[in-house]
Amino acid sequence: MVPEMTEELRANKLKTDEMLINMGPQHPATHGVLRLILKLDGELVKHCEPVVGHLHRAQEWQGQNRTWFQYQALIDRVDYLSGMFTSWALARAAEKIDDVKVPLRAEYMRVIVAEMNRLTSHLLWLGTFGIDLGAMMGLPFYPFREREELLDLLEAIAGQRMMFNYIRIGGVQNEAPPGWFARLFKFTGSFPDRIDEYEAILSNNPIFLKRTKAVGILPRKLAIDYGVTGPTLRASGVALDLRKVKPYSVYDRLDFAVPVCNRDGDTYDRYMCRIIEMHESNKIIRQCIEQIPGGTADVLREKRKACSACGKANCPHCGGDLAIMVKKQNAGLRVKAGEGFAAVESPRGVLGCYIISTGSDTAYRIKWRNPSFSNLAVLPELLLDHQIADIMAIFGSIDVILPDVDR
Amino acid sequence: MLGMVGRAAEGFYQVCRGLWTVFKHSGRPPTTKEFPDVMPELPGAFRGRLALAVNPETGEHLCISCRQCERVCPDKCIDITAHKSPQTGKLELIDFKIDHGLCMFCGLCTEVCPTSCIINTSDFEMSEYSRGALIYDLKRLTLSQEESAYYFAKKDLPPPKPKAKPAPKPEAAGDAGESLAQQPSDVSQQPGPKAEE
Amino acid sequence: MNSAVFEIGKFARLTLLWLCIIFGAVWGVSWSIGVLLPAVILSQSGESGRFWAQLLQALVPVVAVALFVPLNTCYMVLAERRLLALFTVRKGPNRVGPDGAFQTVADALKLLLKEEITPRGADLLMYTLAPVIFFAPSIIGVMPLLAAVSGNHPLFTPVNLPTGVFYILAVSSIPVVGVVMGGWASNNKYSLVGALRSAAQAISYEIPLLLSIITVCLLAGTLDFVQIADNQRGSLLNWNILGGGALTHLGIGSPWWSIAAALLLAACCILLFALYVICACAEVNRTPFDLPEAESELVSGFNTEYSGIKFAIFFLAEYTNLFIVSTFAAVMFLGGGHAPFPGLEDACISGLRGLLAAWFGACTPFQLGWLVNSLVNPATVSQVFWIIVKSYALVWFASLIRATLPRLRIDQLMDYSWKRLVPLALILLIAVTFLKELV
Amino acid sequence: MTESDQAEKSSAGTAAPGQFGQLLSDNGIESNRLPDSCGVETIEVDRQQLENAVQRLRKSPEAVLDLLLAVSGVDSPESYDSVYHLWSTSKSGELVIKVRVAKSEVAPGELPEVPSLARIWSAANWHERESYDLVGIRYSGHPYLRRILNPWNWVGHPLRRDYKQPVDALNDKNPVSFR
Repeated sequence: MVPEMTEELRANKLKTDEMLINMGPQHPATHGVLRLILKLDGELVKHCEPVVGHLHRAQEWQGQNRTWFQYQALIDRVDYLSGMFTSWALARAAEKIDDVKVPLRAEYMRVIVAEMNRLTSHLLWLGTFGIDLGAMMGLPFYPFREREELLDLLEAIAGQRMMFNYIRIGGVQNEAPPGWFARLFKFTGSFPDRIDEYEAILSNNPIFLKRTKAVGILPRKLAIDYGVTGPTLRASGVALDLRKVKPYSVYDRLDFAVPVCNRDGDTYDRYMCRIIEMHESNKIIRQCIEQIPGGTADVLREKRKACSACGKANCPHCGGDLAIMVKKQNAGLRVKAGEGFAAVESPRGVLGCYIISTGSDTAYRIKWRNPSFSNLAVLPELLLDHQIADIMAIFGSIDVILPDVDR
Repeated sequence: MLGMVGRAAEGFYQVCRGLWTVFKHSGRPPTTKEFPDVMPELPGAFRGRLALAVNPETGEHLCISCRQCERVCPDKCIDITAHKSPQTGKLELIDFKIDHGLCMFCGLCTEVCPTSCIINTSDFEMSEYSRGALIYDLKRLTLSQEESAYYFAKKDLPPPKPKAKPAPKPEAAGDAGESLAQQPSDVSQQPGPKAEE
Repeated sequence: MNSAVFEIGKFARLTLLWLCIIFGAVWGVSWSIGVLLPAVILSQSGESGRFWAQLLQALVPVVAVALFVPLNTCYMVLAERRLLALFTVRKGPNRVGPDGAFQTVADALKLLLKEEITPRGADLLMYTLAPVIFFAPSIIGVMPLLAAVSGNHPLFTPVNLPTGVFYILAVSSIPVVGVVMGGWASNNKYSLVGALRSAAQAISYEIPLLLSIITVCLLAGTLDFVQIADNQRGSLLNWNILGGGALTHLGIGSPWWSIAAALLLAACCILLFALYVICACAEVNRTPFDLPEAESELVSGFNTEYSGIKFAIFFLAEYTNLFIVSTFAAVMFLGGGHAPFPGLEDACISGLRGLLAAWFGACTPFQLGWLVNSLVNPATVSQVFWIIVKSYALVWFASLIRATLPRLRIDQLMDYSWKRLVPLALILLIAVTFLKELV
Repeated sequence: MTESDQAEKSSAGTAAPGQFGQLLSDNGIESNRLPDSCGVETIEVDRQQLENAVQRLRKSPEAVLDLLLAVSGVDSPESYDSVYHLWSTSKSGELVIKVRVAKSEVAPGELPEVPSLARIWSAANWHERESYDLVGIRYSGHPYLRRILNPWNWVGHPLRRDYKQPVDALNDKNPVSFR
């Protein structure tokens, strides 16, 4: 660190040196255990190499050694902020191979819980993004307050706050408890105002704009080249949202917009994309509650009671669409031989699951295509010639979850 | 020059707006949950510590030693010791061990249980000073009759049918403990792998 | 809603409790050392004890500061945490003592007891010296403020410098040396970057800060704290933030240009105050400018490697610095110890006095009055009260800023200083000089 | 059983080429159609022609398969597969490309070689590193083929069917342990 009195210094030539610094794995702002090997020239980043794998838990190996039923419980941990999506991707891939038709009511339930989970994920991102930018105290707590309400709701339906284990192959785990939909509907009514409050603090703040505008510009071509997906890609001007492009589940019945920025995206655009996405998710939840067949839980119970005597498999009132799933049938589930790739639009991008099944109760090979993995790969390109402070702004804006990278 | 002043004024206004928004929050009720003083209200679906329920009415143990939970557990944290009763020829539960240090509270065992015997309670305070203390045996796992009734009501589970057994073969909690005491050799012959910790 | 009001009430209670502790302790000790003990010594040993009596009296400011600084920091840290909790809809520390009043005391004790770690390869001398160098200026910086705070009380006249402003400005640029030393000696790259940032920041924000203070001194015409404060006697309109009395000089028959100049001067002074607040935040590394210890980038900046008592000293000095700049602003801009509406205050005091008289009048009016007057001077109480209210209000405002604003980047920080604040400060300096003559 | 069925099917290659297979054969690149994976066209490409084929698929205006979603290494019973999932951002096309290296071709103690796509798609970089790490497929021409999820001094490729975890992998005294 200390330049010695060399010949060059004596000859009045200023000698400068690059500084090699390890940011992480133990660093307050690397969102877990990312290690960045940085070469700094003063405050400028000249080279960056991300080192991942500190959280590797062999999730793919476990997929080959656990039954489908057991594995479903494990993979919520892959992306712990949006566990619904990992379960959903696995369920969709297995259902595709197995040709399972999911009851419509279960599809609606899936969309509702998934969008709630997207909200919780984005809210947590917003709070930590504030921390990354140095808004240490105020901002982080307001999104967490709303997230807490959503997590309470998810806990009431799934049993836990983060490791939901709710979406299953063939349906969902259980029916919503009485009064749940009413609570959720009430929350969605007040939520847009809360988002406006966050925006009042951050969106137009001159310091925030200075820190985010024209920082970490991700050109469209580069984004596609790196396989970046999700809001990060949409902020760079590519309208790739699976919910619109390849509608799955019941997304084609819902009216929502996908925010796309029409230029090369910078940190601010990625921020804005997520803020608008929260509004849209809120809208989706409201529509789902209005559209869900069988009505909210209390109504459904009445309906089921009314026609419980008929006992027909395709009863227009109780059978088919109103059923969610029978829990116990899944324990010994076997998926047909075959292979398939299914993807869902997780809060971070295209979350894909590639399954090769041989018809036994475990998978032959499961490969996860995690959005964070691809999104993180682009980080060295984004950081080049930016300052130390921008590392956190950019890294925060692409919203990487390290367990999702390392699996 | 004027534009710069305008921008500065705009920035100042926006900063003030942010400050005001934050300041407004000081008039809002705090969201802190004072946990040890005020216990949280947990939903019925909450997956807390595992426990074995008894029949709320008769008090007989609901476990039929079918080992479904043991088989489905992803962590292999359940260890059931049972033997075929020489008198009745039926399975008889000797010991039921759950290593809560290994359990990840996925709730799969409660889903496969045919008699709704193993359930997730709302208890989440289970810290211990050693890992060994986290291994719960049959006695610690079995709920009382009142607790079972409470959880059956809270979780909206169908009420268990009384065991239609001609032979008087009580399997209530206390009796199970007695049978454990009577046959210590059986238990020691089959030590669970986690029991040694 | 009710619970929110309840929380605010708790905060007010905490503040009152701590004010009683701080000023009770400081005043009690000062009074016993400066008045009681010398009197006892003189009465016991006559002339031969005069030396000791005078020595004790000279020690009063030192003892007062040594007591005041840690106690005040305890309160400030607690207040900041409670306030941030209020702003972020939480409760904050509420376990130790009544409403968590002694949380910071417990924290301080914990820090004192913690193991002290010196990183391998650290320059031990520099590493140990850094907190001291960081801390010393804040203690000696409080001293001249004492006179202003206590309204030039006879006990504290020894530290009343005729060039107090100059003294504080000179002393306040020393801490950065400690920061650079600590950052360099830690043998940690984060610390080094933090220290270098701190040096750059301190240099660039000192200039607009100095310029704004110089402007106020021009307006007041003196460098003496007590005089600057006294010049602002009267009402709110006489405060330097509103042009230092320019508005009150106006009469019915004043020419239009005089009115315009006075209004402009007031506007300039408000800007000047804003400038001062920004630069002061940067000087004491408060939030929008807390780059030297940016948590999310540099772990903890220059004090990453410090632990135990050394870290505690850094912590202490940082909050004392914040208090110094707040009190400085209160004296320079906000009228020092003078009430915003003296008439109202007098009415209140006389009303209170009447109430007290009615209350105690029956029993021992004479003894009570004697006791009160011998201990404290009512004028001093008012003085101390107002200056404390003003400086703590500024401290609270800093908490609000901390709860809201994100952090600047280092190049933007420099840009902001050199391209915006320095020109603005120069313009204001010239403008105020001219406008002052016009009024 | 079923795998061998699949292998039979693929070796027969009787199915008519799909949209993308047709496109490739129009351009003189051989491809072998495999049974569709859940309705998505799946082709097998010889490893010598892989780079050529994906370049063509990426650039040609009919296909524009410009998004490489994932590169998965698979340890099949008969072969080591490298599976590429291609999507298009502007069209709705999807394609699965498989490159197979028969196990009989691979000498014991050596890794199967597949040409790297990291020069064509930056996305392939990390995915190929992962596939190398877990399944042990060597991507020739990769700029930085190094373990990514496992520690750099790990021995073996954990997702191989014949992988045995070293008994003392968690032992502190073992120089290759990752503790």
